[in-house]
Amino acid sequence: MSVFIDQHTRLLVQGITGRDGSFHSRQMIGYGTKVVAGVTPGKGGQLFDGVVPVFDTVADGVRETQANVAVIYVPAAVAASAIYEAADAGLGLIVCITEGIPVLDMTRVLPFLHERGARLVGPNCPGLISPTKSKVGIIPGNICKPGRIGVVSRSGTLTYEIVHQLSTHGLGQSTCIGIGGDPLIGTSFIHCLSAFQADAETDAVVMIGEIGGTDEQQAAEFVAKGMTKPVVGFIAGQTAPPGRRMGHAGAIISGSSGTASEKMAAFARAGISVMKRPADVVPLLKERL
Amino acid sequence: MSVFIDQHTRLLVQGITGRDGSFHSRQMIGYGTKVVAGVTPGKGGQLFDGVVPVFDTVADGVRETQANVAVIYVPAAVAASAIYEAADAGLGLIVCITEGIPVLDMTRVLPFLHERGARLVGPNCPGLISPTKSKVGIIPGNICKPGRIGVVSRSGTLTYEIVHQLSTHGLGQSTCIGIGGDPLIGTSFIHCLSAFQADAETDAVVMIGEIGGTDEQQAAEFVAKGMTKPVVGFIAGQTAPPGRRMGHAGAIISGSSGTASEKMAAFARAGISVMKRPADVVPLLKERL
Amino acid sequence: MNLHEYQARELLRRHGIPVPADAVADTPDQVRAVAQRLGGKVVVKAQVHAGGRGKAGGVKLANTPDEAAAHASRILGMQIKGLTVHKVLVAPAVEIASESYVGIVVDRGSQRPLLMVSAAGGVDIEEVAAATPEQIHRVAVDPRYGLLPHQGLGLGLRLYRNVAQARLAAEIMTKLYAACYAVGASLAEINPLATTPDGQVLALDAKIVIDDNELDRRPEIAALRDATAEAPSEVQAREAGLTFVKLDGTVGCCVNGAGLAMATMDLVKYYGGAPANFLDIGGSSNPQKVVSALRIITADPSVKAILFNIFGGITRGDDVANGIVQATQQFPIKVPLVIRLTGTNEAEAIAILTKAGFSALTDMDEAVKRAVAQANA
Amino acid sequence: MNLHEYQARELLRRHGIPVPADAVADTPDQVRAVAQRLGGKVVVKAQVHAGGRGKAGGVKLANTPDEAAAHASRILGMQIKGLTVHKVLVAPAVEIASESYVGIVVDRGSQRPLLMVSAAGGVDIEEVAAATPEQIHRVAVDPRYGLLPHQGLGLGLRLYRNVAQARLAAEIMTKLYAACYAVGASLAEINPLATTPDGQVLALDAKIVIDDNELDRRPEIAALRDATAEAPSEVQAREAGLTFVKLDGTVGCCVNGAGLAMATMDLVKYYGGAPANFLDIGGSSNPQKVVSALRIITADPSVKAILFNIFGGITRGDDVANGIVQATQQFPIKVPLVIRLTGTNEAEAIAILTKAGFSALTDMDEAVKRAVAQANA
Repeated sequence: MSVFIDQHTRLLVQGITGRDGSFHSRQMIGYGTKVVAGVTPGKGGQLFDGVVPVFDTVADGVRETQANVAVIYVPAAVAASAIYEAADAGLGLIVCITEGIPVLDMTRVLPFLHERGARLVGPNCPGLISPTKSKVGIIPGNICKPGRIGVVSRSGTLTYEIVHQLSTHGLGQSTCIGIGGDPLIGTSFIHCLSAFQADAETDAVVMIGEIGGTDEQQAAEFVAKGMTKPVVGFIAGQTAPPGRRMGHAGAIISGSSGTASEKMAAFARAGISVMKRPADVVPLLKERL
Repeated sequence: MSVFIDQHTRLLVQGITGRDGSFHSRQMIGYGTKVVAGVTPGKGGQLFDGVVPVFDTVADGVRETQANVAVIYVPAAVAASAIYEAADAGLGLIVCITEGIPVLDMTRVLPFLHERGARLVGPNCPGLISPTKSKVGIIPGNICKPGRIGVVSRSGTLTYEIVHQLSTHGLGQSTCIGIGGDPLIGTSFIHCLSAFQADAETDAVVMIGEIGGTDEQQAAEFVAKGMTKPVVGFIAGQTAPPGRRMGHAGAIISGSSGTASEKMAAFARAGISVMKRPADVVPLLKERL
Repeated sequence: MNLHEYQARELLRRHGIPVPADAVADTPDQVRAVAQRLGGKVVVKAQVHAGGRGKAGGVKLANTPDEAAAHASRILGMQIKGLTVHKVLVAPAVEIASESYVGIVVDRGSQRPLLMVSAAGGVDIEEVAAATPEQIHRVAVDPRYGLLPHQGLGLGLRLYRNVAQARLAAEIMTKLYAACYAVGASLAEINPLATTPDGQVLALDAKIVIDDNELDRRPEIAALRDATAEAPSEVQAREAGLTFVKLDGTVGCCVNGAGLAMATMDLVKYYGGAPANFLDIGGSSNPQKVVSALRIITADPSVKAILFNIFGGITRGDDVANGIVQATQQFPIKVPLVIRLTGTNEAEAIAILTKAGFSALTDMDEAVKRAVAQANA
Repeated sequence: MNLHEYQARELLRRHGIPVPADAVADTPDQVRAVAQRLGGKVVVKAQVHAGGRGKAGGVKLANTPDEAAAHASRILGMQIKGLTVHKVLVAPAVEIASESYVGIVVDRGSQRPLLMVSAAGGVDIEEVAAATPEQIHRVAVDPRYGLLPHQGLGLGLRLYRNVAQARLAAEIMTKLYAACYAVGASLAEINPLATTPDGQVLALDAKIVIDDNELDRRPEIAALRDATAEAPSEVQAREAGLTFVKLDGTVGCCVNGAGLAMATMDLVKYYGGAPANFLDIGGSSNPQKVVSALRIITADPSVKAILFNIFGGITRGDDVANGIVQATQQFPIKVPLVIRLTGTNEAEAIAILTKAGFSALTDMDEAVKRAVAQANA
């Protein structure tokens, strides 16, 4: 087992013929992901790299290939539409890599997904990887190793940094999930923690948060009440000034709320081992395992 | 028992100080309905007829009086808003008497109700009456008698005509429900038939349909498959020309669909006794009881 | 309320849908002038609220302005399905590569606006639905989200293999959907949605039906009503606040409530008569409405007997009785009057009628039988 | 993107919200002319992207045009929270009966637009929230239905006992909500929403923050950006496609990815240094972006050392290395450069850097420690 994706994942790529879509589709195929369909309106009937059938619509692709997961690499202007389309085609897991979707668009997209029971990971996220089983998104496969640590993060390269630490010290991962840096996202820390808690192949979880919002505080409450597996946490942005957006649209301290220190305090109260720096992840995990 | 309303119904009247609302509130109170609250924005704090407290909002009224059913007498221009407000205040049954709500407004109202699990009866309907228990709407109480016949109808005065036939021949009613003459309504024949089938105090059902749409055909299928109690049916509009709206916004034959003859044929196929004229109701019911 | 084609075209144009330029005219000379201005071939189309205009000879192609005027002189004044043509539309004749159908109707089953398209356009969509239903593609739009881009494109691809044309069609669908909510339409159709040899996608004919319940809040749409296109009795009835539909029989009906009115008409037929009209005086009980109703019914020369069927609920019997008495004081009623009246204030009503020399029945069947007998006498 | 008050007022006005007439000016003479035109008392308000303008002396009441000009000459050029005032708003001084707060913010918790009102207006709403949270009333609007009339009226009745005023407030809320979606605002506030002694309800100050992700599709809103109101280094960075925030420290940071950039800054502090900036070169790996980043960082005189922290994923190490080498060819870098680089094309990158005389580390902690040591040296 692993979380959300595994060797049975049959992936459909929205925007497969685009610049990013084609690059990452090749990476995913190279990693061993079953990329069964691509979608680009007007290119239906073509074969991507001579192998993956391309369809005009997601509905066509799902019908013909029994794809069960979609990943989205289309430009921001049409990314919300792509999410609607994937959910409307009945896909239960939709991973949106695209950055720059207006937050007001997400206020409408999220209830649409909720009504259909579809899970969105992202947007503005690096996606997921279950080492050796499946990679959906852009997390570099070579830094990951199969193992029993679950990783969930709002960030991209910071996750790679921490996963790299894990892998080089022999701590492989069950699944790594990048939930995205936007203020409104489909899958929260709690959804992932809950899945890791239920996953027989996960022994401990690394949670990588950042300034902005209160997701980490809520996640900490969840950990305190609902988790038996050890959790190690990090918060980026201790030195960020209030009121300024630190790259991610969601990484902003509003007034006095959403600061790194309040999040770290919530972690500590919930029994989460708090990393002071990325390099702490391995010693803290080893303490708890 | 009875259907949808009974002696435990605690009624809130939206538009209680208006012309229609005040007239019918007095009628309902006179009939014995527990009218516990009224709503007219700006008149909060007053007492209607010295008895019923008036509130500015439905939420206030529900909180203060534990009302569990709303009836709406406000003008068409604000009737959709009144339905939203009642549903948002958590009321599970909302009866909208008002005629003239644009059908496109209803396309948005209905999913709102559905999401909250609230039942709407109407709009453009005479409401419900459970003789001697409760009257919600405008059905004249004096023509009804308590008994074991359920009546469900798209019409107003035609229902009174038929109920009058029943009462004068000793066939009292468990509940009479006017579901309304609009093309989009909250409660269908099937909902009512299903409730009558489940109601221990109902022995047989009279269903009064008319031209337009296919609700009666679907109801007939439901009767054939799901009902053990006898049903007697009438369809108004055998002489109506196609393409013309016969008063009710929903009473229109579109092309060749929605005719009285196709509905009567569906009734007959489903084992529903078909009345040729209103006066047939008593002999047909007596045949089946 | 039905709109004329020229009105529907203008509304669609205002919502950004590509519709060729056109003009409406009510004389052959105007038609000639418009055809001259438009240049080239034009089509002259009768503006009446009836389908099958083409088959009836109400749509003609003209190669020259003079030919257009000649067609117009034949079409103007023509009767199509009982309606007189007062106006024609003049539009450029467009070279057509393909004809499709796009329509939105409020669907009772799904309780949503239903977007329907068919590559078999230019013909009656009901015929397509009957003969080859698989040629019609549908999406029930969730109005909470509106028409989503992939839904429009998906339907567009059902019409055109060319993705650029499919996108144009999708854009038109999005605008048609927006137009429905903006103008309060219960039906909006483009038929045909045409492609031209150079790849344009154009709306060449349009039909819009406005939900009557929208008119109060949309005075600019209500102003589009063309009273000359309706039966004068129906215009009168509407102005008096009555719901009235003219029919072919001899028994004039005056009833309170739409369902009871239909049931009364049906019972007239059941007893061998034929109703002359549907007439609902509504729930309120205003004697003046009864007077107006009688004025409209008695104006119809085919009416041989008048049947009142009143089941008093909100409607008070005494108000109706007073209305009948007032009407007889204002104008002569030359045909027999059969009155059935029961319910609220029945006793007062009967007293009023008796005093004025009328008798009233309380049983519906009995009243209908008598009225039919009088009309057939 | 923050809008100035005068821009926000104009947007609200265009959405039908009652906002008193005003004008923006950048010289005292203009202010005098505007005050003359408006007549009577006016208020002169500094237009900067900072709260607390009143406390800082940036908002002044003037009884005469000359007094207005005198205030303007003091306010123009003033520094408020480090920002220079280039423009002032001149608006009529309105007689105020009461001051409320109305705001909409996209709420992460409910994932919806949250409409908030408080009868305690005219002050910082965060202070109200902290001191008397029960004075703030909230409705999380479901964007599938929009702000429903009863929701607006319910909140309006929280502000005003008078139902006519409550309806006016509800109408303003409906328009404010529509404005949010129309302009792409992640926050829109009216504070104060004032009543006048004669019963009007008016927006006297407005704050709108536009979601940066909306700007591509709303060029008319993007055009409202006032580059003079931002730090020049941030304007440069935005134009180069970089995400950059100026800070007060001495270690210039150049990182790929926002999370890693924050973690790098934090680690600088952890090891006793202070970051001079947040800088994310983004996911793409374009040498030119690295050149621009170095140009911006080196322009800051407080930077004593520059730290690169690159974890190559999509970003290719060789592209970053080439960018560093190109930069040193284009302009002098006078402070020490500490480079940490690992991941995609690491070997190629190190070869390029070594050839150009740089050394590169692969461990983040090690690199940060060195950069801090260099900056503190």
